[in-house]
Amino acid sequence: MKLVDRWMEEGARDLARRTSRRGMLGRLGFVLAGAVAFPLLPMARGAAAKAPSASDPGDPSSCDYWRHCAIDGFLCSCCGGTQHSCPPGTEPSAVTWIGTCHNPGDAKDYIVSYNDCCGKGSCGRCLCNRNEGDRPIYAPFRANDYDWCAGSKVGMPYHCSVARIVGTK
Amino acid sequence: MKLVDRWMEEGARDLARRTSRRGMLGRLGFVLAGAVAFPLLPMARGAAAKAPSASDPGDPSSCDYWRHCAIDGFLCSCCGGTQHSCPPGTEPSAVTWIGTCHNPGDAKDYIVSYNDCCGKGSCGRCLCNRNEGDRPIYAPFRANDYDWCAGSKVGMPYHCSVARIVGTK
Amino acid sequence: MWRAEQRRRGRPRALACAAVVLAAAGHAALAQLPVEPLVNEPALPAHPGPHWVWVNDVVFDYMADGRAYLIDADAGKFRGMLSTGYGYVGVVPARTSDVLYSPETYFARGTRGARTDVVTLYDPKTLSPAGEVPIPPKRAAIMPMVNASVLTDDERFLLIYNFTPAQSVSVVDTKSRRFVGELDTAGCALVYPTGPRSFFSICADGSLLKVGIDEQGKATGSAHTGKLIDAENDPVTEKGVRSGDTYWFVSFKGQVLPLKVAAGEISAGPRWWLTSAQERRQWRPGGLQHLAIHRSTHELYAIMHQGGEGTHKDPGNEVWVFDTATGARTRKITLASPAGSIQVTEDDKPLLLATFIGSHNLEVYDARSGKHLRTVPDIGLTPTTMLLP
Amino acid sequence: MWRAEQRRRGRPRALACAAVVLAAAGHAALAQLPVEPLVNEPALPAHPGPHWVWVNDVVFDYMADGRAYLIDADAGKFRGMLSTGYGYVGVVPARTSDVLYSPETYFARGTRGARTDVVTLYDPKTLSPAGEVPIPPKRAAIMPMVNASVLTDDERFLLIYNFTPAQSVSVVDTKSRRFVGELDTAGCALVYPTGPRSFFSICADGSLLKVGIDEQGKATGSAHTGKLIDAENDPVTEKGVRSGDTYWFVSFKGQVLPLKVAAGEISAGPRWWLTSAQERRQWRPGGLQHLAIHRSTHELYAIMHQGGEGTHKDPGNEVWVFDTATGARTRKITLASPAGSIQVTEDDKPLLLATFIGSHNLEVYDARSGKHLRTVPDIGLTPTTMLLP
Repeated sequence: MKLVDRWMEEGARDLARRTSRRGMLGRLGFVLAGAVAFPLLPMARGAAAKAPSASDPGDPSSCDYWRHCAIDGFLCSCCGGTQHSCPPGTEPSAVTWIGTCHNPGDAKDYIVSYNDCCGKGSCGRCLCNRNEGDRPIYAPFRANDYDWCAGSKVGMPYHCSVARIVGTK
Repeated sequence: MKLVDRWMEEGARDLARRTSRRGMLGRLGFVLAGAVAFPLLPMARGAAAKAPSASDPGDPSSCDYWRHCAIDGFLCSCCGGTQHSCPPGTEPSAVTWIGTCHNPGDAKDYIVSYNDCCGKGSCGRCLCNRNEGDRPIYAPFRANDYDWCAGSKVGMPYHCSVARIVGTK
Repeated sequence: MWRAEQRRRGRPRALACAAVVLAAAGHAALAQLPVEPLVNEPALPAHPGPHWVWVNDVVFDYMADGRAYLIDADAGKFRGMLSTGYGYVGVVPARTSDVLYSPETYFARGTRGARTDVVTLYDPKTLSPAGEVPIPPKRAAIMPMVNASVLTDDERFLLIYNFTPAQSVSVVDTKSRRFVGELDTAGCALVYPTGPRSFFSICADGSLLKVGIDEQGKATGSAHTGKLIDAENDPVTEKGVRSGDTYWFVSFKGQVLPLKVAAGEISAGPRWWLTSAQERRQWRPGGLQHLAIHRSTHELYAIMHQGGEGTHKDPGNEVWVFDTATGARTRKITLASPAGSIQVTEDDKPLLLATFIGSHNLEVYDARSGKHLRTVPDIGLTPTTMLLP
Repeated sequence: MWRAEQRRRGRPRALACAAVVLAAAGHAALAQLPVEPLVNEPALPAHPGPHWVWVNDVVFDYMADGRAYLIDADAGKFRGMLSTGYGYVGVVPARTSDVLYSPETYFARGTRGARTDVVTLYDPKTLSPAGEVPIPPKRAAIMPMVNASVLTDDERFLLIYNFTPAQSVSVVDTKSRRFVGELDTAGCALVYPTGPRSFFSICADGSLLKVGIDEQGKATGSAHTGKLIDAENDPVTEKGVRSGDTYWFVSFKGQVLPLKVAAGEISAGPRWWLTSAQERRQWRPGGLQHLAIHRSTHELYAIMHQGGEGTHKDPGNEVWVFDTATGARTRKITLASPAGSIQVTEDDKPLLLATFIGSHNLEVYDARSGKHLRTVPDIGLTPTTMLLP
């Protein structure tokens, strides 16, 4: 469920008009972790979009998808990428932030890495903001208010975020 | 009456959601005329916002204001300027496009000059698009699809448009 | 939904999800999901299928951040985008080479400071910049329209309309990837290719300026036609469309002007109306890219609305389809939402694609039946023109 | 309305208006309206009245075109704006001089190419750039927050938080208008002034780093406090507010941490709660700039919402007001729409100003009565923080 929906539920009457896609949360940052623990695997070409399956249920272009439990940004699955590939012409951030998400398909907890894809303007589609476990930016490795593209090869400009599995809890 | 309102009248059911301020017309250009006939008066400081009067009725921050009969852009009256002054930090375009508008207050026709104010990002408020008398851009002096900021001291970036009286018909 | 419920119970943490087992017990035998590499998307086709489209966006409220979006209209999917700078007009796809040309403008400080105009060359397979050609900072700042920047028919030269307000055309040699000069088109606007190395511009007096180009990108000569357009009383819009050696222009009131451009010469064909005399009292064409053509069936598509003089840029709720061979209207398509821009794919199961600068959606219709097939949402802030890659 | 009717009759031209005389006959004796010069707006006050406010906008969808908007909350008027580049955090008004400091980032090609970071100096009377100080391209790319860029209390140095991810502070000398160096704040974030030439940063381990600055902008020394913050279990947000020698921080769960910063030393005062034990089960503070303070009445304002852990950035529908001398809640204000950011003007008829990154409006309330006075519409795409000029 999207945060904006929840706000609406909570009774803001004229929020409906405002929290259209244009009236979005506009969050910038990301929970970093594991730059050492989860180095990037060698870049390969050829990501496959996830086929729905019993073991990995849900739609990667939906904010509700189980892997998005700690994501914050535009979903790359809506931007020409997938849950683990950057859209054409964008570069992944070398550092990454992680969350631990429960997969209802197999009842396991997975460690999910939320790399940013960088070097073009904001994708602007499927903004997803799930804030659990976030800490203030004085705890950078757990704070989701940083834009990690700043550390990428192409610098600060942020396009979208992926949600790939890097391990199990 | 705003053009977007008219479109809605004409029966686009889901236009309401779309033609919020965020879903605007986004027109760029302007009917040029009179760069020779109506040279800029020496720049003075100190524009007064128009007080409503019987002889000049209406609200300069409304698209309906009589002087806006051929304007196209963000109204400077909503952007920190007035109907004949540029907002702080912006530069007027040296060339200008004009319309002839009927003043219901005194039943006279006035020649109105629609200078652009330039050098900052789009103001984004009070977009007003009234298209009468416009011609294609192969007739530049009557076409409202040019951005005349391009010829201003500070160049192309367009902020808003004024609507000042330069004569009577 | 579990998440919303959790919120209400005050147990929103991700790990708490583990407590909500749902139907997971039934999947206990499933293998663990594998670790996934972080990858780039595979290369796109250099020349995508006929149902992909580029949607340009000038982003009128935030003009420093213009874009072009690549959409697969069959899948309803966003395939990628280009970031294209201030006051963006549009991308120019090439037919004969693997490159996208994009005339772009940048300011050293976003919306102020030194202006730099370039043609960025993008690799259509990766959507990454593959090169950059500096051009004079004269590119016309105009409402986006297709004939502001075009390739010659042989795709050797990219021609870019300038307005300072002096009118000219910048010429970029696509072979050497260099700016090679400027052609004077005083009094005339835009660029309409007429052959391998020739084009016309439309002049304020209603004539057309014919220009030929040599191997160096210089003019081999230029000449005016007679007055073909009534710029005063019922001008044609700049949004003519081309099928082979014929351009189809339409006037504000709805009269069609066919222009034959064979062999470097230009002649006007017989004019005809989109509307009957009766319809003409109410109906007009209008929009930002209000005409489209399906070449193999010689069908002309026009956005129509009810309105009078001065409504030539208004969107419409209907698209009327005409047989250009006979001038007969073959059908009407009722749109799901008002459109200011249309495009028709050039295949034998054509799609009618529609958008509107006041919308954020791309609408996809079966061009034959008129059936609304799908909406591709959230495509830009102020989408302008569409080009087929 | 006459215009709409004209449209329907098919006579939309401006000149046709003359035919619609309306009530004009009665005004026949009125003098003709004078020709008007084209002018610039008169100079704004360098230090506007207490009810003006800067609203920063990161423009999340179009981050190359960031802005700061100057609003007169009494008149409900937009007075002007700054165009401030990529990933904008916010403007830093000065109290003792006529200048606005604005740390800005630009890329040679909008969203790609060489990065340039500068502090632009704006004249607050004209909102024009009056100078530019290059700084290292290290400015933290973060969610906008006030303590990312601040002036020392004597306003001699502008301090800018860097994160590359190495943490440091860039120092700009406001007298020489030059970058004079970088202070190492490894392990600690943001900049909270504590005196004429000193500040603290908050460290990941829950301590504070105290730094003094000399006449050259170099560190005179630095030292850590003990652990004052429980970063693990119930961290305070970064959004502390200051009244004289005291900062007021609030934890995720709603516990207040007063920090006394007199004479370069920092000590924690007695902690207290925004909520009763009963309220705490449902109510939490939250938002992007969720605290504000009215110094003369020592009132702390906090945005409150109903939610559990992980909701510390959610907007709220209520603002609760506390007497910081006693910790007592003095009143609740019910908002007209959810707010994530608030500011209170520092005068004796204070306004409560509220906005939300998911809204486009600035809401104006009487801070005492809580009465909603007005909405200033169309202020930005994603408004973030507010600063009093």
